[in-house]
Amino acid sequence: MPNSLIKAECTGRSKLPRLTNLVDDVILIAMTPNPYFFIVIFCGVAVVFPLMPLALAWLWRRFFQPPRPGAGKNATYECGVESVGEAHVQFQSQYYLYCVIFLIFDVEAIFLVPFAVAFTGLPVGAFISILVFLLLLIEGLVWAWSKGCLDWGSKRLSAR
Amino acid sequence: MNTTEMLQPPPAMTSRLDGELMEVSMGPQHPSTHGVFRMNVALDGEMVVKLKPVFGYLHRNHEKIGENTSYLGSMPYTDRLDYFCSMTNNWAYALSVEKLAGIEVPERAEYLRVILAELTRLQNHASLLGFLLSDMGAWGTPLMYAFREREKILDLFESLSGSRMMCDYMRFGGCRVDAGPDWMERAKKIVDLFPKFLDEFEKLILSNEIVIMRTQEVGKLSAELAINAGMTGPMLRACGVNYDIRKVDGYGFYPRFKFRVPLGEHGDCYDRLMMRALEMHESVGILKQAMEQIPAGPVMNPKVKIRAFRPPVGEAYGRIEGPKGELGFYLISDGGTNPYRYRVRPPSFINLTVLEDLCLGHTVADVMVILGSVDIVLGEVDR
Amino acid sequence: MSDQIDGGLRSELQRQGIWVTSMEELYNWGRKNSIWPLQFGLACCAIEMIATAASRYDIARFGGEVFRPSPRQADLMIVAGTVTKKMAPQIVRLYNQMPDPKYVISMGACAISGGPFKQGYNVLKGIDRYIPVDVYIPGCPPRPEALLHAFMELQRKIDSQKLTGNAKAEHLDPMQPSEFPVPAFGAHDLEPAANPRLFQPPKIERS
Amino acid sequence: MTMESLEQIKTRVEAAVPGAKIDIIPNPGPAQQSSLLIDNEHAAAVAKFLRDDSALRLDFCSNATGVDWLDRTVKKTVKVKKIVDGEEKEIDETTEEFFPGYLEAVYHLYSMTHKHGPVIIRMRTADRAENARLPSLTPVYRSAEFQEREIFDLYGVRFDGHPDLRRILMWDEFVDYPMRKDYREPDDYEYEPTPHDDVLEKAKMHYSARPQLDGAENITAQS
Repeated sequence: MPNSLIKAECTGRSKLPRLTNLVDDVILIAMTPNPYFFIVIFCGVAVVFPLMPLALAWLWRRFFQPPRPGAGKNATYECGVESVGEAHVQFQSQYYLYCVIFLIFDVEAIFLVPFAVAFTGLPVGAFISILVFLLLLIEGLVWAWSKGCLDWGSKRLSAR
Repeated sequence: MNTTEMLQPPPAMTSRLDGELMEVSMGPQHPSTHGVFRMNVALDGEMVVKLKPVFGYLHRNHEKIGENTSYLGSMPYTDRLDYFCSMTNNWAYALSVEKLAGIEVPERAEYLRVILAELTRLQNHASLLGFLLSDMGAWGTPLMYAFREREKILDLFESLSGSRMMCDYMRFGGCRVDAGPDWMERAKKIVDLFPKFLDEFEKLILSNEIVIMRTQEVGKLSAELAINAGMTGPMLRACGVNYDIRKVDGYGFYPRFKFRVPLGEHGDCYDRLMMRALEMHESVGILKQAMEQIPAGPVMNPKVKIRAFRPPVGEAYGRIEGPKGELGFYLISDGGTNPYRYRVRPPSFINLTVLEDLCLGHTVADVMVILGSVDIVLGEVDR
Repeated sequence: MSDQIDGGLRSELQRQGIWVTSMEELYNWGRKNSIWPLQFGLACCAIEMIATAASRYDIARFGGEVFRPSPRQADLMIVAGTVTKKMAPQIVRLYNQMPDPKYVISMGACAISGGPFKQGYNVLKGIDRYIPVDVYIPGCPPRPEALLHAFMELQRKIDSQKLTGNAKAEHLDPMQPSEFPVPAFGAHDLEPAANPRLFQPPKIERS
Repeated sequence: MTMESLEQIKTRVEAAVPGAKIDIIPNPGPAQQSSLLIDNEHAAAVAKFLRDDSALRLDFCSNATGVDWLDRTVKKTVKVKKIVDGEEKEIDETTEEFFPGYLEAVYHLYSMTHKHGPVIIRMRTADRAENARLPSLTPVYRSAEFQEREIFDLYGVRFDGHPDLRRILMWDEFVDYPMRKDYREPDDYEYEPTPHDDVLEKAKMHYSARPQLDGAENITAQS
């Protein structure tokens, strides 16, 4: 058999004209999974996996062990003693300041991320502007620190 | 503890910005209160503003039972006072009854008492360092090291007195049974191995960054307040006051042994930690000297009656340097077989007098470290 | 193992490579080998309990080394030490706050009947006056081996608990009360002095 | 540093604190630890003197104890020479002397600076009933704070001037004072198969009616 026939036989490709290749590609596409398909499976398993024990527990609760709540059982546990006073008390304003300062620097970090990623390709101007942004915030931190917003515990009690 | 009084903010906190107080009970069932000890804490956020200890959850009426049983009948009860150091409890009780009735103790018995007391001090301080570390968060691991050593010493107690923790070993006028030569061999071997454990333990703890951060400058106690509040033992010596009853009273042949008394400067938790570590070295030194010099001879004063033992009318107060502080027994005898008044001076109960002064201004987590460094055992606190 | 499946049949099947079990065996096997004790020491017996949890007597060989501080995550309460009258309400409250398949080991003579401190005015003569107790360990303090034996005894008891039928385990029976009344502090003694439903001492016939 | 004898201390204290009535209670036992009984009005002043005096410096109150002394009638037989129907004869005549009961607080003071031994001071209450009051030494010795609260809790001695006098060991609703000699415990019944002596008395309250052999109706026993 002439070489071309043998080669065709070996590759198993049909000797039809170019049109059939197009069909193969379509099947391939249909056959080979979409590159992002694994995410769907992943989400499915991520949902089923926790729900399955919860469902088992619900079945167990329903058939074998009915719940028996009681006043004492649901009371708040405080080392064996009845809890006194309220838990939702008004905290000091000091914590609010601390929290606000943390929030500011958290958001600042988010702004730095794109800059850090594209750092190599940026001109000097971008570097200067991010420096201005950073120095402004650091100046704010230094002011807050000197004002004593970040003092804590014994230092604060003694500072009074 | 009436709640309204507890939740009133102290005068220093009057402005509206300071928020309200939250009352938390670090109650009888708590992982690191060394038993059923309760503290009512008023918190301003995380800072301790007020702290009221509540006792009595293990008040087993030791003194009432002491007045209803004979002198010898109370000896096994003393084991259950401070259930970590039963040998030193026995010795304190035997010492005060001997002072009450004027009984001499043969030499070998005194040496045996010193050896057993120092062994008790070793295992008590090792256990305390283990518990203090688990209070700080290193849950369990240092405790395993400490309990491994404690088991060896408990084996010695068990082979000598028959029981691991409740030895009931000493009698008025001596000790119940003599320690044989093989027991002394085993004891010598364990004492020789102990410094190796000490170095390993100190390398683990004393230069540890976290331990230094958590204990230095925490719970500082001034020397004057310590003396006035009746602190004794390692807590007192951590403030720099040189008062060790083994040196002051010189009971039980202690003047014959050469040992130093470690003193601290700052009186904070780290110094108390160091006191226990250094005292363990001194105890090993005493043990070595005592085991060489121990003479042969009787361990029991033959003239003392065991059965119907009636001390003459009178009173006596005997005290020793227990691992936790000055442990004393105050006995009033009316000539009968039962003591008329049987009183225990508990070191850890009185060392807790300054707990509130130590904890003010610290965070909740530091309260646990301070309580751990005071080293309380509830059997002795509540009696 | 429960007797629903005939032993001979079971071993025969196992020889063929088929392993047979029932829901009840699986349920009990799982619970038996991972009992989480509540971290709850009262007195000297607590130190022996810690020594049991330490490396020499090692309760971890039985799956019991996870000592949980909070009753919400514990299913075994080892009452180790003297129960005083001031502490009794707290113990009953802790017992109530534990989730339901819960067991109690009464460790030491003090927890069983007041022990050496029986004549004390502030000592409760035994914790079984207020809460049901599953295993008692005599001794003052009981040696760590005794606590391990009690642990094995409790595992045998869990193993024999039924899942269904009228002899089923208490915690599965909706009729059983899930809580025991917490005693109150009275002027001279706890009120009530004992839980009459639990503590019925035999009356003495006047001879 | 050997401490001066008790008599010297007594004289110096009486000199320093005018009007303080102090007497020495000898301790017959071999321990030879005699004590000073100080009257209640000047107790705080005497304690402050003992603490701040340069020679004594008793700055460490090691132990504060409560003691309960019941009413005692002491019989003394005295040999009295009496002329009985004519001739002189020695007959011993027993005189009964009644001592009223009182509550006592005993303090053991040591010196940490001079390292010398215990000076024991005692204070006695007027009687054991309602005015069992004593001055508190907590302002002078902080270590007496918890121990005085314990004496109040177990003996019922009210300490005037104590910063926070509450019950320390028993629960707050408890009313009686358990360490007193005449305290009766509440009857918490425990089953005794073979009750004997004091347990028998307690068990008697819980006897059930004895079944009548001859069928007579049961005597209603206090079951």
